[in-house]
Amino acid sequence: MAEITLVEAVTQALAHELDADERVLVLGQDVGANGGVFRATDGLQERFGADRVRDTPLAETMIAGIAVGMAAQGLKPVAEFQFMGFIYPGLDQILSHAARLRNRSRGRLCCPIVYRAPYGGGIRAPEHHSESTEALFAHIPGLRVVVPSSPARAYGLLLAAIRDPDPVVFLEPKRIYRAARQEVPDDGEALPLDRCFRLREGGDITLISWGASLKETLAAAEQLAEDGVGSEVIDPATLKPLDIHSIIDSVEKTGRCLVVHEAARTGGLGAEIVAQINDYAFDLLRAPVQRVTGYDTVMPYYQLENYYLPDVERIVAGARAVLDYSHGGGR
Amino acid sequence: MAEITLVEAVTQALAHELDADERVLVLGQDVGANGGVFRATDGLQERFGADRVRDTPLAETMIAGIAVGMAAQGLKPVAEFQFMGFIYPGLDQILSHAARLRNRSRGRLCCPIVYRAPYGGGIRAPEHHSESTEALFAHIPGLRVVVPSSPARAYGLLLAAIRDPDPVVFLEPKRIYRAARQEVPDDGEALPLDRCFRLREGGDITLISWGASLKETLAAAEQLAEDGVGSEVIDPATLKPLDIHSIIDSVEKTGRCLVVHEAARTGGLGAEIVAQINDYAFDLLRAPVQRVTGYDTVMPYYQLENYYLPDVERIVAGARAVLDYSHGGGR
Amino acid sequence: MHKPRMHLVASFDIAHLQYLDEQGRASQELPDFATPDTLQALYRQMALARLVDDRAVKLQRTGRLGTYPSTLGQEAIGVGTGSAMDSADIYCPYYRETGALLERGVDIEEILAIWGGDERGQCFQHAPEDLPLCVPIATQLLHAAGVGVALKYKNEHFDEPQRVAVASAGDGATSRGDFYEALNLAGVWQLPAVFVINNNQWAISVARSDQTASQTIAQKAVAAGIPGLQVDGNDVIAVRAAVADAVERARRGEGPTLIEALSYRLCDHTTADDAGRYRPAGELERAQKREPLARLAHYLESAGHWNEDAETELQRELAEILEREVKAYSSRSKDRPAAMFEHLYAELPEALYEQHDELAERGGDR
Amino acid sequence: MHKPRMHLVASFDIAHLQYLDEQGRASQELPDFATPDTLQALYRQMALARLVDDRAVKLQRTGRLGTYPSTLGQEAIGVGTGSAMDSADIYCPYYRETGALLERGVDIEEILAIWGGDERGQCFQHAPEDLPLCVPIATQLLHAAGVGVALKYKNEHFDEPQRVAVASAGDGATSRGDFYEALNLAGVWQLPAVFVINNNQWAISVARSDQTASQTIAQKAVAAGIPGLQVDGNDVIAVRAAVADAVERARRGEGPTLIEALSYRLCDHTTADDAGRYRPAGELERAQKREPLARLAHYLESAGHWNEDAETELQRELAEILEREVKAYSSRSKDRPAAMFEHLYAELPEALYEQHDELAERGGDR
Ligand SMILES: Cc1ncc(C[n+]2csc(CCOP(=O)(O)OP(=O)(O)O)c2C)c(N)n1
Ligand SMILES: Cc1ncc(C[n+]2csc(CCOP(=O)(O)OP(=O)(O)O)c2C)c(N)n1
Ligand SMILES: [Mg+2]
Ligand SMILES: [Mg+2]
Repeated sequence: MAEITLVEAVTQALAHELDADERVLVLGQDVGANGGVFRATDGLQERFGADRVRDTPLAETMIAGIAVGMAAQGLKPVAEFQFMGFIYPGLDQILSHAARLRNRSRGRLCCPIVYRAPYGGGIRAPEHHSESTEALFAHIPGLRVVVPSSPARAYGLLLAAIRDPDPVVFLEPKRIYRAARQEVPDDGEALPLDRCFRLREGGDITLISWGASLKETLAAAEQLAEDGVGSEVIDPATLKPLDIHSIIDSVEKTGRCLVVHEAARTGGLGAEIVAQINDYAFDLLRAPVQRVTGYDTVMPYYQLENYYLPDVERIVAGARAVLDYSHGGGR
Repeated sequence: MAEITLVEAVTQALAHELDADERVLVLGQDVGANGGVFRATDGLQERFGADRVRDTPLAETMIAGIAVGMAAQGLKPVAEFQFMGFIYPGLDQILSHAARLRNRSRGRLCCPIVYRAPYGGGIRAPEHHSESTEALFAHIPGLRVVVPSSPARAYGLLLAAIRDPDPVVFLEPKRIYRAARQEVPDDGEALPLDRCFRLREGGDITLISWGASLKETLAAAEQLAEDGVGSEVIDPATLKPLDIHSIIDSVEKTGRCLVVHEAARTGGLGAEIVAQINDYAFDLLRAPVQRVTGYDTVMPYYQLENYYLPDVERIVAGARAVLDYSHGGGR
Repeated sequence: MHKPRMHLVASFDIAHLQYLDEQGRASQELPDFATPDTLQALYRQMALARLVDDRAVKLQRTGRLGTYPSTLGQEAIGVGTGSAMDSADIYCPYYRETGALLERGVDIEEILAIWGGDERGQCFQHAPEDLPLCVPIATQLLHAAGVGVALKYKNEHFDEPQRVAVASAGDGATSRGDFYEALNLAGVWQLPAVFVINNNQWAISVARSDQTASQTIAQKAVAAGIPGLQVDGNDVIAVRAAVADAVERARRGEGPTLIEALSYRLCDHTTADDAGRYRPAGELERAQKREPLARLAHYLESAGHWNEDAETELQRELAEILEREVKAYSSRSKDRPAAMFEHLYAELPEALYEQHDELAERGGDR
Repeated sequence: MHKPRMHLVASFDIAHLQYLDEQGRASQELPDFATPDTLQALYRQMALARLVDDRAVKLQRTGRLGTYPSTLGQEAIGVGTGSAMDSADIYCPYYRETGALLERGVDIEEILAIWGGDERGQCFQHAPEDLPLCVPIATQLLHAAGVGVALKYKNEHFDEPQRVAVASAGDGATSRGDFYEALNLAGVWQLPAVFVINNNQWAISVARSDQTASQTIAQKAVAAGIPGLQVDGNDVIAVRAAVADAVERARRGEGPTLIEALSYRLCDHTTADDAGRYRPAGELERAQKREPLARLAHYLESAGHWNEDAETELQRELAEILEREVKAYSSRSKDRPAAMFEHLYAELPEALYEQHDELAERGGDR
């Protein structure tokens, strides 16, 4: 079996579901003949027809909004926003309608929609092309927010997202779209949307991250291991609803935790994870849970983007600070 | 001097700045002859003219977007969204442009805009009229987010917001628009946008809240006082950037803290406050900082809204849980 | 500089349709559907809408209902639209909709429940595929476009008979990008969709002339390359004829239509509004002369199909229906607090168990 | 049913303007501004834009520039538009703008810096009030409307001479709500604003005909009740004449205009695109025959105002300018990392001191 990249795994999952379920439609800007600007829909229109894989006019509010109407009539739209930076005009329709239709109709209608978007920085892209604002979506009741971090997880989680009866915001870390290859059998096996993935076992510190940042997080874990520090690396993958219990299980063991994310720090999802660890495992913490994140400023144009993104050095330093922490007394 | 309500204090501040600075313009749906659906702009069009106080067509993206162009040309628009639930179509313009223009033009242009919106639930309003999604805005670099909780603070903070050279999202807790009256001299004295307000002193627990929930939080403090518990009540008022140091000062004293907000819990601003207290004062905490918040579901239609909103009972119970917390060991 | 020579590349006409003039006289031969029975039925539904509105406002005034948007004076639009649809078609309503909802079979009790702050009103037991009432202005127009995509797709792929999506909105709504994006998509994808605009001349306090510089709302269709027309929105025959024609064309695969129905809001925007603050003196009185019920009654009377007795009998019958429904509304039990979690997702995620259980406890559910 | 009688309420015509036909022959008397000097200047700017584009693509190919959107084939639109404005007018550009920016006085070095990933390129030293290049499609049209509000207000309240806001966008951009909301506001508030659409027939891979069912983009103005016209976008004289006329009307307080400039994207969408994946065979070749530079050169030659020597001399001069600017670009120092905090707010809030200092340290600033 050939090894495939993350973006190819996305294509494979889309093809699998287009093939399996005629209610599934793919739509977005340039998803047709062009196969998407990242080629995530490459070949799909040719294979399934322009009715199943549709180029839309250039209007994100429209894309977000028609998906609601389509879903209310039993279709399963998989809508692509070309970049996460262009999802915002769709936010009203996602927040006010997609996320609420089931609830406000008391279960009469629902929105089995997947809103996909390439996400994050690090590819020398132009302005507004490097957003990671998952926290905005993770705050919205009624949504699921999913970020895959490997080809296999991209495949399994996207299958699950498409089959899920409720709306899912599926954010694809484009920096690692082609970073690694993996054998991913096209077996239609979905992965659960309510479980964290443990990517590495270790007893000294829990490192939590998702998406592209896991690359640096795993490298940091490797570096820490050279110094004899055992890191447990956890990928929540589904950021909302969050499987906090798997995280707590790990923190129970390590007593120390660092959250790494690319998004701006303030109000990022790291804060919620810190707060929930505090809720459930305060007594077990041997140091405050800390965060290594993007800065609280606008993602810079690409010349400076590597300063913005958490790198191995910052992650190792962050972990060190957690590991070296000792109570100053007080309690 | 007559005592005025919070909404009248808003009007007074708007009138003061319209009078003081010809670059200030008020715009929004129904802000003219109608004086706004809550009468926040009552009488302003008559006094300052339809050129200074403008009814716009019904288009929120437009309202958010033209404010950017107006500000880039040196005006100081104060734009009203009729309810916070209708601000979302404006989010793209606020996030991608208003919050970024200064940075992306390296200081050449800027956006001294105030985006006002009535905010929160509890007034038996129709669907979508009871939103409290301040956390979405508090995550956006380049914005200020301000929530007043009394007539005096509404006046002073709105003056500051209008004078501020950068964009401010100013959220007005409509449940307390007319809940209390206060003497508010029209003296043009602004309040700082970088300081918390301490509304009550106490040594046993720090209660943090903002907007309408402060009403119940203060009532809870009162109730706790009857049992001999001293609560320090803090109103950050400016939620972004957050004056964490005043909060830490209080927590240093009490060692215990509860955050109360009306917004959904997950990814709400409470999480960020918990995380920052952990960052700065972990050793001093005698219990995990806890949260009493709206639930992680859609704000219900009004029959059930009082179940959704944090009430005195839940706040007291939350405070009790923090106060009664004792380490289960582990560390 | 002399004026340059320019070459004409496109031309557009906007036309207006009316059957009954302001005095209730036929201004042209009526369409085939306009039998005495049908016209009486339309009259009945408009009269019922008016009664419901009147009662709803009173219920609000006595604290038994929340904010309510009356359709007073605009009954012909909702009733005309609803009556032009097949029950299998899908309606995507805005919020000012009493007449249309009655036509769609929505219970009066449900309408009252919605405005009484109870999600269960949106269940639409007799219109189970219609979308719930929509408050965020113009957003429902995109839903209608999406429904149109689905209906066309299901017709082509699942051999479903072609159904049509019909949406409504106010004149103010036409200023929003969602309106335009919906029309544009419907045009380029030739969707089976009909967009009906209730041009009641006001968006709360903003007059139609302050909303847009376009001479008509109908001409906004030109931007999307779709047909647009104006109808006399106080003439239920014209509304029904125009909508029925558009629905049939959509059903035949000939694409979408924008219909501007000209009417007037003979009431405050909602019970929370006071139009006295902004409505010019005399305007209401002038508009009252054009209202749709008297107009149709005059026509029916002069044709010998209506009289005082019939009116009395009708009002008696409708009052009875209304009492029954109001009683049903008033005796509804409150929804359980925990219900706010039970339809959030198909299945409650583990992460929400604690919150759900806390709420169930508080509501006495367990 | 027989066809009902309808009453005409509004009519609209869309016209097209051209001065030079595809062979570079005057198809009507040229406007007054079209002196040999002016036409040579326009030609020069188009030629410079083409050189800049060509070099930028090469810089990208060799890793010295990020993604770049060339204006190849569309130079007449930017140059025509820019040359029709006063320097005090305000330009709100989209991203495909080399020609217009050159006209506005933006340095080539600045243009390269923007696409080279350096915010400082947006400083526009010689166009300090123009808005930065705008990437989120159509959003800049609302900024232009807002600028128009301000310019009108400042004229009325601060006695400022009336200036005009000019914005550009692509054909794809006209599908977005922002476009329509901007036009609608400009219409109802009679703003001094001109909206120029570069209809290059493609939005990345989406053909104009899949973008909207409207026969022209110009007719979208009808929805906003404002004038709309089409110009031959490969005829710089027509572009400049139409924009100048619209700008002057706006300056006189006669409101906004929508101008559709018909052209063709003779290149990939950006350096990250491969039009070969979606462009029908032959289309490019056909479009090449209509391109703007050759057309104007032909006209000037046949009128005796251009020849091979002039062309050689021009190319030499422009190449020199380009070398100088590319050198300046290549020798720029990198911005300091901490700069990403220094312009976020007018004054750095205390809450950001720590992060700023950390970054300053990492950047070696302290
Ligand atoms: C997006 C949005 N913005 C604002 C509002 C508040 N609002 C409710 S009704 C209304 C006016 C609507 O006018 P129109 O579209 O003409 O419909 P009408 O109420 O006159 O039938 C406004 C501004 C809203 N519900 N949604
Ligand atoms: C809001 C938004 N959505 C999507 C994109 C990605 N994108 C960049 S250019 C483009 C096509 C634009 O086409 P058009 O408006 O015709 O302008 P052109 O590039 O052809 O000049 C798209 C979809 C974007 N920049 N902004
Ligand atoms: Mg209206
Ligand atoms: Mg284009």
